Amino acid sequence: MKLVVAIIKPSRLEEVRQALNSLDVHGMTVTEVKGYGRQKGHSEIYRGTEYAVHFLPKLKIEIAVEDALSDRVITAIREAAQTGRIGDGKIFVFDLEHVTRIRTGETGAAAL
Amino acid sequence: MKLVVAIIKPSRLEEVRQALNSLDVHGMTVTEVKGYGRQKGHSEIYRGTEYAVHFLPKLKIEIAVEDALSDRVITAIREAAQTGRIGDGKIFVFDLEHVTRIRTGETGAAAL
Amino acid sequence: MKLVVAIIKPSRLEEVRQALNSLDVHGMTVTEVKGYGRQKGHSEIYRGTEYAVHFLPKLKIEIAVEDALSDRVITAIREAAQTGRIGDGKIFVFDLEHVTRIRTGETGAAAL
Amino acid sequence: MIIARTTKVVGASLASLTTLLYALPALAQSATSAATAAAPAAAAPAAPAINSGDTAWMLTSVALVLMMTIPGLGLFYAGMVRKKNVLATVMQSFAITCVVTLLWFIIGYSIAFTNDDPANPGKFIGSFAHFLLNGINVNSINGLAPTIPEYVFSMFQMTFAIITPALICGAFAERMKFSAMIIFMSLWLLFVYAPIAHWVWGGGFLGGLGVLDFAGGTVVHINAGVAGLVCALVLGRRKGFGTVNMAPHNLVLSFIGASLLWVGWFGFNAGSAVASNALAGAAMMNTQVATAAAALAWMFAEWLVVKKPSVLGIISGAVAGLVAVTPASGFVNPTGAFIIGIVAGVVCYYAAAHLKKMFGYDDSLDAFGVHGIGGIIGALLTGVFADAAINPLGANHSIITQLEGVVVTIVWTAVVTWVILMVTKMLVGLRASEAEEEEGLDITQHGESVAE
Amino acid sequence: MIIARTTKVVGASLASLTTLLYALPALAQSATSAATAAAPAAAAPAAPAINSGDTAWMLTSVALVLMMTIPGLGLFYAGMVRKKNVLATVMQSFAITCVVTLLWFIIGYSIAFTNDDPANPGKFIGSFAHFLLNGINVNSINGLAPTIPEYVFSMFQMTFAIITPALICGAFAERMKFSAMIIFMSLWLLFVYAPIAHWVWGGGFLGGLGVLDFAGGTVVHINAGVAGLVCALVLGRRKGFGTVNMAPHNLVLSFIGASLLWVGWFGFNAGSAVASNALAGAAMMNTQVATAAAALAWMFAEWLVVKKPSVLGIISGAVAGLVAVTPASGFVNPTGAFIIGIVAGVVCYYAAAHLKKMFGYDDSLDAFGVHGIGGIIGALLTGVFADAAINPLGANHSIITQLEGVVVTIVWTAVVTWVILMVTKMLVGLRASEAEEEEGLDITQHGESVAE
Amino acid sequence: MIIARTTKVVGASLASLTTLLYALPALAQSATSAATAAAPAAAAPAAPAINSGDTAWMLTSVALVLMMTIPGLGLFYAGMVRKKNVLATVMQSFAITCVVTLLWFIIGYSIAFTNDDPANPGKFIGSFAHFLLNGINVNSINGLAPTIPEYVFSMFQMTFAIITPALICGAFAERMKFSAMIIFMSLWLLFVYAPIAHWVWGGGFLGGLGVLDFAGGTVVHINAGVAGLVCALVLGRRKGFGTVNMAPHNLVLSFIGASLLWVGWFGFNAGSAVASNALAGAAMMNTQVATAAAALAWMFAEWLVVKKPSVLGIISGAVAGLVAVTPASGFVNPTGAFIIGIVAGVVCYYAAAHLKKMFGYDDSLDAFGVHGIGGIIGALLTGVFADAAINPLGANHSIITQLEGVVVTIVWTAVVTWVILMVTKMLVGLRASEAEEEEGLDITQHGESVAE
Ligand SMILES: Nc1ncnc2c1ncn2[C@@H]1O[C@H](COP(=O)(O)OP(=O)(O)O)[C@@H](O)[C@H]1O
Ligand SMILES: Nc1ncnc2c1ncn2[C@@H]1O[C@H](COP(=O)(O)OP(=O)(O)O)[C@@H](O)[C@H]1O
Ligand SMILES: Nc1ncnc2c1ncn2[C@@H]1O[C@H](COP(=O)(O)OP(=O)(O)O)[C@@H](O)[C@H]1O
Repeated sequence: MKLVVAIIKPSRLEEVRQALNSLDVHGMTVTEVKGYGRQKGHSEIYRGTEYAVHFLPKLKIEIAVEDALSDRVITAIREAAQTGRIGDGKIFVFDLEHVTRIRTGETGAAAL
Repeated sequence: MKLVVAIIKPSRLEEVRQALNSLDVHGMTVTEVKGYGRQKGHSEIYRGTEYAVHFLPKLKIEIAVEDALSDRVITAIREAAQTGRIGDGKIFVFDLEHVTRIRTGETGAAAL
Repeated sequence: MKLVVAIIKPSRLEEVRQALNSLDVHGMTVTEVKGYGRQKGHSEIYRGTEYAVHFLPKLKIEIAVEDALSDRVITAIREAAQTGRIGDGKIFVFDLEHVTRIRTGETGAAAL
Repeated sequence: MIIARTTKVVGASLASLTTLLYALPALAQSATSAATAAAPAAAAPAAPAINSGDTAWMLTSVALVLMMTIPGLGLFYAGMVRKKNVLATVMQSFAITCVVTLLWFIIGYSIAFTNDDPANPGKFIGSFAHFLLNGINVNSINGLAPTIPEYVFSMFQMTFAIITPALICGAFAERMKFSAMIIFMSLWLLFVYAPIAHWVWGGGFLGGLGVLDFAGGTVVHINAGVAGLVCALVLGRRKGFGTVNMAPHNLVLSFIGASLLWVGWFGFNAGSAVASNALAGAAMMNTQVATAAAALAWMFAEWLVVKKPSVLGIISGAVAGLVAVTPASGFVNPTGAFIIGIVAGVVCYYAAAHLKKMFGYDDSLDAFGVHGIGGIIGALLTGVFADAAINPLGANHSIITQLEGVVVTIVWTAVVTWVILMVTKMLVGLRASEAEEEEGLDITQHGESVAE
Repeated sequence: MIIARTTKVVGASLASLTTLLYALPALAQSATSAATAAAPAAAAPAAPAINSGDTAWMLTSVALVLMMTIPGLGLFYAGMVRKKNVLATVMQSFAITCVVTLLWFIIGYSIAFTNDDPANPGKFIGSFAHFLLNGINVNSINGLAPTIPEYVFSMFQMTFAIITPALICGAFAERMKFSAMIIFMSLWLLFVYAPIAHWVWGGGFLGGLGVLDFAGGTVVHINAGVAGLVCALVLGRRKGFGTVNMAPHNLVLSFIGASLLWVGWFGFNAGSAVASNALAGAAMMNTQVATAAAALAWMFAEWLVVKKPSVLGIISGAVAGLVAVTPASGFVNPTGAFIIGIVAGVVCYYAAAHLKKMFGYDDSLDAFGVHGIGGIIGALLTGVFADAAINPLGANHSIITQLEGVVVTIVWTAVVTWVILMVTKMLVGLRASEAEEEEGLDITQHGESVAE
Repeated sequence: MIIARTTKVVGASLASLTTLLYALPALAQSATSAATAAAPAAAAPAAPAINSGDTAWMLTSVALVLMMTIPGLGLFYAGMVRKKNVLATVMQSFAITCVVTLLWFIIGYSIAFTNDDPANPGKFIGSFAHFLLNGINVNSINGLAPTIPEYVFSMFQMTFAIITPALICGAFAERMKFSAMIIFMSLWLLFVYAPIAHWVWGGGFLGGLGVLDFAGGTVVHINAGVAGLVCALVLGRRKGFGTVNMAPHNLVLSFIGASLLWVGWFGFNAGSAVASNALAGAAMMNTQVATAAAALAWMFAEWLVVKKPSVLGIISGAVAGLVAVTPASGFVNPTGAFIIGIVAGVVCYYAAAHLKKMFGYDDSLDAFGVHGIGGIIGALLTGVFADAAINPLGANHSIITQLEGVVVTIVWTAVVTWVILMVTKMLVGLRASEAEEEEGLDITQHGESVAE
């Protein structure tokens, strides 16, 4: 199995969720993160003191999928999350050695 | 080494922590995340407008362990986190290539 | 490619960011996490009732890098994040199978 | 007949727009020449003398009503927006407070509440003579409030002038440019609020007709509500409206806001007795009873319809009740207030939860649904429930006269608000850019953000 | 002897439960027949005349005391619960405000503060004649407050009737069903609060006995505190009590709440002079001194015991001081208030931090520990420190008489609260389900949540 | 000449330090012997009689001014610190409220506002006779406030004594030890605030010289601002100052705080008329106009310089305006207030945003930049704009006399604040340890934290 991890713009979550649903992928875990990259941050000035805000709000989406599905998931995310502007984010793929469903104890693909 | 990652219900954290302690695992990193899966969310209605809340609060626990320990850790988490109701979560295992302890520079199992 | 993951003290973020910049690494993703380990937590007492706070605020930094760079990144983080006091954190390295840049669809090293 | 009569009145008031536009530059010019044969508005008191008790209550009322806007209304609205717009939302209330204060001091009070010849007050606008409060001093008394110093009366009225435009902000939340808002509100105060306040309270033609408005059903709430609706229509919906989750980010703030609105409203309604007496007491009791009734009415209606009573529901109902009882508070008895409250709670719930959807406009925080509709309910029912035993001035109450007041106000505010929006649009544009709206107004308009 | 006498009094008061239950349906019926030969409570003033200064202060006091409950108490409690229950907690204060307002308007005021024959007031309950405030108008004056309009007096008393049940909520926080809370509080207001208010202030037998309670030590605080204890015992502990982390989620909210309680309490205590005079000033000074003394006493006690002075400690101490000085505020001198404050701070700290643990009940936010215990301290010490130079009515102070008042109040409220809880349980059940409690009351009771 | 005269005055006031230190232990001793031939400060009224309207307004003012500190100032400051210090920041305001209350009751009021021989008041300090408010009762009246009970006057002055030290906290935010703060503030109240209040208002030499300070420009704001600057210099900068992100964590809190400061300030300024009359009305109008003008001036200045109008900017400007108009509020007319406001807004913006950087001290929340600078602007401009038509006492206004008042205050507070800091440092140290500062004061000083 694979773990597909996508860093996306917060406003694209709903589109990504729907795109995955149409692939029959109905599970994922989302984390609020801050991203740093090419996309410029901004600066805030409080009573004359300037603070550079380098990190911008992003969402990290993690989806465990069977190997076979991973390419389609990547494409689906890419299409749903793309705005074409800098800062759209990345998709990472990791090898996932083992999965267990806590409730039932099932493992492997059955646990997804 | 392995990285064991568990997505659990927030109310089970304390049980999981204690279960790991009894295995002499005394390190972990916890993240507040939102989960999407079989467990139904709910909807909130504000002045007649309904918003579906698909994502539910979960905790992600990450524990780096030696290979030998990983099965026992999985079992311990599973037992401590299980309520038997939908949404209990998953346990993922990844291969962990390298660990360093920042304070001392130790690497490998010594760094845990 | 590799994913280098560092758990650090929140106050060291700026140093780490600058250290990575000098290696020409200009992308990373940061998550607020809670850490449990050797570093003692504290307890809070509210009207006579004591609650042990085992988990301390940490930051998780994730940096995807080319294989060749990973050692230098580890060293740079270690130096920048080190205070020498318990709780400085860990650096984990994972194998990263695949990267896509959402905006352009580039993959591999070009996507970083 | 009522239609004919109303049309005439509306025509006359539209005509006054020209007068006003013409008169403004010539600040010292008397505008009352336009208002021949106006009925004397308020009898000049024989020997006015400051009463320290009345003054104490009115000083207090000023503090209470200011507290309604800052922090009250600011928080009420701020809790309902998304987190990225929370600072921009409180900023609106605070900046309006400052801008209106200066405009009121410069010329607003003069236009609305003074007359060159008090015995023969201007039908459409007051005097321009008290530019910068010229001629007002520690010995001045305004005939409209004969037992308190004019400084206190003018301050009291200022707090009303502050909250009215601030209410409008609910309609265009999360998308208006800050610069546009400042310009719009400045013009709106001078060309909408000040004249209408004059018509109803300052000696103008609506008060003369016998329209009853104890504390501002028409002047404040219908006025702001309708202006809000026009803003919502002209600005258009928020980006993502209907698909993106726009749930209130922190109703604890709205709870604080609604509570302070309620507490402060005692200054608004009981303060409108402009005295520390039993009428103030009656207004206070009416305010309390109507508010509680409306809050529970909304809550139970929602409980019935969507199966859960909500915090947003009960506090919205409370505000609806406060709005509806405003014109009635010094005319009806508590039983009348109770009925007004129940009607307002149910109808405003319907307006906010269903009417809006039906028509599809994005009155984001229901400035129209609560203040417009609630104000209309209150204005009309004042004509039904006014009780001469509470206030002899309400003896000749008539729902027809009330309706006239409502229609005139709606027409004037709708038309002039629209004109001002167009002017503002030409000057600086109305909406933040799409990218700014998505990033949030806190960062893009003000360069600030809330951490946590 | 005191025991015998107290027993008699308690017996009599329990008997009045029957009377009350019987009398309620027949709203117009005079209940005073049950109260033969009652001592005239408050001398009828010769020629009552409204004083505008007194009225101004009482209008202000109404606003201040309402602010104590919304947003004050709502925030004080909301900051101490877990985040998943924060909206449900403020909802309780707000909904109680609305429900009690209507009940007070409908019949509560009539029962508590009016008498069919003012010269011969009801020993146990007042009149049912003022249903819907019938017969009260802008000329009415209640003999208990001869220099202000009755509408104002009735509003002032209403704000006391609002905060008392709201205080109880601290005892059952984070677990009671919303529907159960509404029913419980409605019955409690009518069967516990209204009669006790009548006994002490409305002409009933406790005031007749000479029990001193300037602003509500027995009527408000002991009453609410003991009712809270009964609720905590009947409902049982929160799920996970003792193991799960139940630390206050945001003490900034509690800080705001405590501060507004303090500020508003001037209306409560100094307002209880029902006049704008030196007694009000003395009550204000006493309130301030006792509160500061108790806050610091709690803070230093905690600093000594657990090595750190805490925000929750100092604000809890302040509230304990406010509670304890309430009955005393218009009877003692500032030095007396100072001592009362120190005693209250230390003892309430002990009660909240240790007593509760000893007995193991889950009085979640210490409604009993602070209001019950603090109220008892204040009621008793009023009997010790009353100074006739401050208030001649306190000349015959006696700790024995005070104790009688305390015991009667405790017995009545404990018994009737228990009965009402049983009735409510039968009707709708008392607690949210375990799953609901775990998910949090915000979502499960109200379908809302706080974002961040 | 002014320098010579000022030097003399300063010398005399420094001499009084010795007097004070000597006199303190002997509480009953008369200190007025040191003040020979002092000008009678306030004419003793012929037949003082309590006025219920005046009293009502002053009771209200007490509530308003207390609300300025808790929760007002607490929130204003708390929103500007980092999240890890938010509880410690509100704790400072709350604890100071409690400590000052007790000190004022014990001896502060006596020192500042009473004199052994009222006809011949102490030049440098008042009397020690009213230890524990001894000798004050429900019939007492202080000649400085002849129409209200002395308890009310003493309470009113107490609220000023509370907020002044609390203002200083802005200068050493996020780093001072709690124990040190308590000790420092206690000494500061007795050795800095109480004497200066006496000099200006209590019959002392500065009032005698003709220094105009209606509501506390010197006594409160310059005093606190300069003390803050000394604290900032002595304590040094926060760890990481200039490199670490120290952005305000939640300006919604600061918005609430600033709003409540504004509302409460009506009690401060209009309350300083110590009567419910037209002068109070004028002070209220002046306060409102100056505040709005300063808020907008700061906002537009910032908009020009850094291209964005900010919430922190507009609320800071409002506070600067409130500060600057404080000494002037009962002397100038609204046009004067308007000008004062604009000057204060622009200059304080410059001070907070640029001056501080130039000198490099870490006056963290600009206690000096806003209160020190704003207070000086206001004190001096009162000498320019005082209008005898508003207040005949301002007829002989002189910027030179005002400057003397300013210089004397600055010198005394700077020197004595420094001495007290040294004493405190010796006793317990001033700063939290580096590790504590990094972990945050909430956890390390108070063992608490805000969840979310
Ligand atoms: N090397 C990296 N490692 C981990 N995360 C990265 C890396 N580079 C970028 N990111 C994440 O991707 C987000 C978008 O990257 P950015 O360079 O701003 O734009 P784009 O993806 O369009 O090139 C960043 O905000 C960050 O969260
Ligand atoms: N495919 C997946 N990838 C990543 N996380 C998942 C996936 N499926 C479920 N999860 C996580 O596990 C949680 C529980 O899953 P769910 O399907 O609701 O219940 P259960 O684990 O009992 O089958 C989800 O809330 C989500 O956080
Ligand atoms: N086995 C582990 N798995 C995952 N995270 C760990 C593990 N051990 C420690 N950590 C993380 O590293 C942080 C620092 O660890 P700690 O043992 O306190 O100090 P040190 O790194 O100095 O030995 C912890 O707070 C936790 O977030």
